[in-house]
Amino acid sequence: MIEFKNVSLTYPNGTKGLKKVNLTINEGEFVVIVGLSGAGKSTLIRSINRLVKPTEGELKVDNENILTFNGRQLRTLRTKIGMIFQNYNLVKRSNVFKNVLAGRLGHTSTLPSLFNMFSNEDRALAYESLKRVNIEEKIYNRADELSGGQQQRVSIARVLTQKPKYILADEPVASLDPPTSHQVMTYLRKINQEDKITTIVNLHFIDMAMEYADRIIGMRAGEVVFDGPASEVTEKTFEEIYGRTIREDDLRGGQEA
Amino acid sequence: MIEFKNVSLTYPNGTKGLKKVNLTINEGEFVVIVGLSGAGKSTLIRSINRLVKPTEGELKVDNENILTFNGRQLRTLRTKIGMIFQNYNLVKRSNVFKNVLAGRLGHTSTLPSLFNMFSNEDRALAYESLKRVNIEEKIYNRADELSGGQQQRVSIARVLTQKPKYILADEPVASLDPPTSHQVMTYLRKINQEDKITTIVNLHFIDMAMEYADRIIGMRAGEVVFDGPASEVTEKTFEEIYGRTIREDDLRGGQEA
Amino acid sequence: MTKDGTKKALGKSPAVIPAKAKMRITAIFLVVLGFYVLSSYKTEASLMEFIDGFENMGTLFQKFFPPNLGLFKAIWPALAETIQMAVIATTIAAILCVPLSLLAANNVTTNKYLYNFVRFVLNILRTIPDLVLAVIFVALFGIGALPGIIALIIFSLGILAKLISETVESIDMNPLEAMHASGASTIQTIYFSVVPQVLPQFTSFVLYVFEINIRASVVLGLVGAGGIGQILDQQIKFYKYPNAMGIIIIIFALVVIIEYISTKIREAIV
Amino acid sequence: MSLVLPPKPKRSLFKQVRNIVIAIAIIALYVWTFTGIDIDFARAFDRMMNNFSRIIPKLFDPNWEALPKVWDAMVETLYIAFAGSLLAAIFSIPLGFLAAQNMTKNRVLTTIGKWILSAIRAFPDIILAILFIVVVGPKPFAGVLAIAIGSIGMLGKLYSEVLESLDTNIIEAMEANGANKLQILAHGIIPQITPEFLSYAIYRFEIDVRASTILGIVGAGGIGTLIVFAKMNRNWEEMGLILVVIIVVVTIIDFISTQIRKRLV
Amino acid sequence: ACGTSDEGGTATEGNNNEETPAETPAEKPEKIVMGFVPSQDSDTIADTVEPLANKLGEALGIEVEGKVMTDYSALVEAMGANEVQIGFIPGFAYVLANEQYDVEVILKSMRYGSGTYKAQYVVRADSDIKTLADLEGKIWAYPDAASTSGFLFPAAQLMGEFDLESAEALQTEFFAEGIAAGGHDSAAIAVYEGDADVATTFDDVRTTLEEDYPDIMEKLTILGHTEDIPNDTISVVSELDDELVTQIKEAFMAFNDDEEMIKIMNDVYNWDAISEAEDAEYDVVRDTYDKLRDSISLD
Ligand SMILES: Nc1ncnc2c1ncn2[C@@H]1O[C@H](COP(=O)(O)OP(=O)(O)OP(=O)(O)O)[C@@H](O)[C@H]1O
Ligand SMILES: Nc1ncnc2c1ncn2[C@@H]1O[C@H](COP(=O)(O)OP(=O)(O)OP(=O)(O)O)[C@@H](O)[C@H]1O
Ligand SMILES: [Mg+2]
Ligand SMILES: [Mg+2]
Repeated sequence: MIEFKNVSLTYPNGTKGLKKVNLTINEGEFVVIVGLSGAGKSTLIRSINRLVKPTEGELKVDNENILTFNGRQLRTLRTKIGMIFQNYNLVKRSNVFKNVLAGRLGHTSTLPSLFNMFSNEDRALAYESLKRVNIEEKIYNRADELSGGQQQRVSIARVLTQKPKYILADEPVASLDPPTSHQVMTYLRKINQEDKITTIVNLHFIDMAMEYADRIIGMRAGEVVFDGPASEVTEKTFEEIYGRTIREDDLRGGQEA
Repeated sequence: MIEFKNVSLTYPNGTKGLKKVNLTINEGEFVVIVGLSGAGKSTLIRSINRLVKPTEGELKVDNENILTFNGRQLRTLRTKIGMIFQNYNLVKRSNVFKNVLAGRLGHTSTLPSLFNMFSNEDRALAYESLKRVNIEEKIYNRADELSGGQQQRVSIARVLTQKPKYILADEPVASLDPPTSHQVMTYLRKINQEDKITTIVNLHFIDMAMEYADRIIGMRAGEVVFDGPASEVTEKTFEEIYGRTIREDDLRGGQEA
Repeated sequence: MTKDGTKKALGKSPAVIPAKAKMRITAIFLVVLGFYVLSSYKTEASLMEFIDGFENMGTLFQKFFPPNLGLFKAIWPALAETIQMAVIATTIAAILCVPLSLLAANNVTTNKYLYNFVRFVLNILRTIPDLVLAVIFVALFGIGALPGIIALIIFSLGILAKLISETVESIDMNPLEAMHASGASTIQTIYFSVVPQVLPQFTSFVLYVFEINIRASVVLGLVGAGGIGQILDQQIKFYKYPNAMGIIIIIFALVVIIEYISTKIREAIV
Repeated sequence: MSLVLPPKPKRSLFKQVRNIVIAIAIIALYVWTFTGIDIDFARAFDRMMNNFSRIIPKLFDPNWEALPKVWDAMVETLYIAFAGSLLAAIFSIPLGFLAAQNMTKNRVLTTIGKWILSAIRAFPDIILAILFIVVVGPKPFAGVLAIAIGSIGMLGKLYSEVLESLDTNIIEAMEANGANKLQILAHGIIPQITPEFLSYAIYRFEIDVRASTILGIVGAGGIGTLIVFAKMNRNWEEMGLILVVIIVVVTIIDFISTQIRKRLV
Repeated sequence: ACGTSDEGGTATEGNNNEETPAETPAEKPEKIVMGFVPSQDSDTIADTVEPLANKLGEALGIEVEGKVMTDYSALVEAMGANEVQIGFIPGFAYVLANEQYDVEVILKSMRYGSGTYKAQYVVRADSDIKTLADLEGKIWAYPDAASTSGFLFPAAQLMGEFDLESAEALQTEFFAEGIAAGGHDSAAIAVYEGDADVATTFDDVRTTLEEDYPDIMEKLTILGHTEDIPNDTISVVSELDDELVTQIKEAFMAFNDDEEMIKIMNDVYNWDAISEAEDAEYDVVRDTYDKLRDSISLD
């Protein structure tokens, strides 16, 4: 369970990334966060594994306030939270298998890992994960030989190898074309259901959000402006999240997104 | 008018980029080409200004077969065709104005242009173009200081400065978020209508295509599989273009997009 | 009306480069040019003399031909020593530069003081001329290969650490973030995401420095630090120019071979 | 539970053989190196402990009286190095283009370009000095020319590498505009390469300032001459001063050039 | 290779600048360049010749520019191209310059009242080397193979004494090993430190080392000396007309009577006088070189 209690985050340059966010995300949920660019989606998600540190409030993961965590505790926290990124964040020049095994680093002691000595269990697990996203035949290809969709699947496999309790995905499909996007979302959903991993995904597209999410959280300027099941999303929700109806916004060319 | 007559293109490595394409694009049309990654959209569009050279057939622009063009003729052809790229292709370290003026290079004699000596008319035109995409206040900013949407608007301004008869846009919005994408598409559409410039745009998203296009051309594996007004697009069209219905495809994870 | 029109048109046609930037560039250009003119004057540059004297160079250059390539066997021991010195020095410098260049990269070392301190030390290292290093180490260790090797190590360390830290600064930081997010330790993160990214550059820089080290041994030879330099110098002093040319050609061959290996290795690991 | 391990990577026989050959070659090189070179470390260490006090403290006790002399030599070196590296910076440009594969599409020409650069780099300073001394006589100008040639070898190589890593999208965009080759060069390529070319030229200038032993050979004074004499006279105090001056001057150059680059880029 | 200097004379004409045929003496050149290569054979190394050049210029009524160079091959080439007209070059360099470019010696320097100096064999005081014959099988450190006193003379002497064919044989058959130490001081230190058993250097290198190695005078002794080596020459290029050469000669000789100049020369170069010299005086160097000439080539 993840609980935000009055969490605010001000970046060193004064930008307010989050403003008094209150949220509770339950075990096994598939939550999609939508919002415009700059709304604070990434900030919210990255607070959970402390890639950024909220400046106020309390953030509890499994009933521990992670804002007080340091060093060792942080590493332990992170091993149980998997993360998927927009740009896949693979090491392009390493092969797929090495990239996937990297998911186990948090569970491996430093010295053996430097000599690529992973246990048989770890290697079997990594291979298993690759199979789950149907990409096992690319195991020894270099990451940069894969298409975008394949790379994102590798990064899902990496997260699976980590055996996390939570998965955070920061715009996992923003760089993909629609069919591939749906493919990736489908895998995420499948894993959420099969392994009961709580999953939080950031998306730009509200329509896609509605297709996959149990629950949708709308953000705007650092605040949560909508929180409810996909079925409750209406035209008005759009307006709340995007500020005004989409069309109108676009036509005012001058504005920056 | 642009006419493809049995145009095929085989890349040196044997990949067939285009297969016997037949098409006629009329003056002033706003055509959107959709298709999966690798369908041959870029190849089609880049044939028109001969960035790639079809290996068979006849390609006529304004009733001249451009496949026979060379050197000087090619430059003249290209001055009347403007092009917009997915990655904007601006000179990042030059300022916005210089980038926009680069659109005039084809109309300028070499020597003066080497010393940045552009005529008053050219400079006025470039400034005018910047204003048309509402970005005149960034005139002396360096291109890399701008956001993606702004950079794409600069590249539209560059094309406008070229005063082309045709505009080709190769996935102009693939790197942008939806609201910004709409903004950019809106500008393109506006220019098409105001200046009567024939415009051909590649897109991944069929929904966006339908919103802006007079006419949609669907491609698949180097072939034109659909050609008609946006209103004629049906579920079946989707299937033709994307190979099968989207949902189904996704579930068969193994397939490549 | 026309007047108005032109005015408007002019008002609408801004300069390509804003006046201020133009002035700045012009100013810098003038300073560089001015200093060049001054330098030319101070160094007694004269194009006429250059053209007049060029024939002399031709005459002299002819004396270097035909190069004596039969000397390979005679110079082999010295050449071998040069290569061995360069191998050892390059290897040690390559090892030492790994931690140093990580410390001197501001994306890996976020502690400003540590970063600046390491940069400062490296800058000083790079400033010391190779000749001075060689002289000092010969004085410290006595003649032989060791002082030469140490001079080369320090000399190459400065260059390598600078080049590699710049490469590290330009890597894709995304994989690092991903590894951090999965709970990997700092060393693991560096090993799994920094190392693969800098490896090709690293190899080509190391080979580049190897080439520099081979050539630097010409200087080292002069101060008793061993190597081919001594022989080359001696051949010149005895007017055995064809021999000198032979040695140069052998060094050239070595440079080309290293360059070839460098491209091959890069192709293999890129 | 039975573990399903992934299949072993399939490596082509060629690559396996190649890797083994490379590995053996490298091991052989190291074995040859370490057996071939004889160094008595214990003795060298011992020696260093003995000599340390003879030399190092003196280096840190520079002979300030020699400052006017050293300073004059430094200034002379600066002029010569500046003129030399500026000439090199300019003349390396065509060579850099010639040796860059994506600029000169002709493989033969590129190879010739690369070989010319390697050949220049193989020429030792002393021979360059001798060649130019007979052209213009023993004066600073000979040093300028020798430094210019010496620097071209390295700058040309670095320039060609910069060119080879150029962003070619922009060139394509300009081609699509109908710009000709010269225009693409002026508007697409030059703005991209200027900062790197500048940095490398300035970097080379620094090298030329500190490594100007060549100047002593041509009788142009310069800091290199003083180093040679300080060495011959075992004048460590003066060597210390020379070092201080070089470090200070190069640091100042570094600072100024950073400022210039910031303003130009 | 060229034979005697006479032959060289006719051969060099083609080499020289065409405009100055040797027969019709040109008018005085506007400027004379004087090059100076301090050799480590002398025990102080000067980095300027300005006072000397100025004084000479005054005496001749022509601008004289002094240049100090660190490499005599460069100086000799510069004289060959008539870019330098007066050269202060060591005996061996003179012999080569004379052979290559017909450069002619006019004067030589006097040190400690003598026009010659010697090279010495330096060994450790506690070693058992008492005669040159004891050197067999030992390690020999010399400054570099182009050093007149550090290599040529001792090598020739040993080759003569022990009947060796070449310098190569000397280094490999007579001695156990020959090390080029890079300098006279380094060669002596190599012996001091035990890296080598004997060093050949100018006489007496130990004085320059006394500051760094206070006990060097006791630790190292001189085993013997070579024959006399003529001092540094003052040589001129063949393009200068005879009249001017005479003037130059006289001007230098006049320095001997000028208190102030003697002091300068002494302070800066350790010379106490300049005396006339003839090419023949350098025959001894020439002969020495001839013995070694072929064994130095690399084929
Ligand atoms: N490191 C940072 N320093 C300062 N401000 C930041 C930083 N990171 C983000 N911001 C600002 O915080 C706000 C929220 O950013 P955030 O990245 O969370 O938005 P987002 O919803 O993820 O947007 P996008 O869709 O573009 O990824 C924005 O105004 C952004 O400019
Ligand atoms: N230069 C090339 N050499 C060889 N094959 C190429 C080249 N460029 C493209 N191809 C191949 O030609 C086919 C069509 O490519 P094209 O780039 O036109 O597709 P696209 O529809 O634009 O795809 P995307 O949406 O990814 O841009 C693909 O199979 C591609 O791999
Ligand atoms: Mg974000
Ligand atoms: Mg494409």
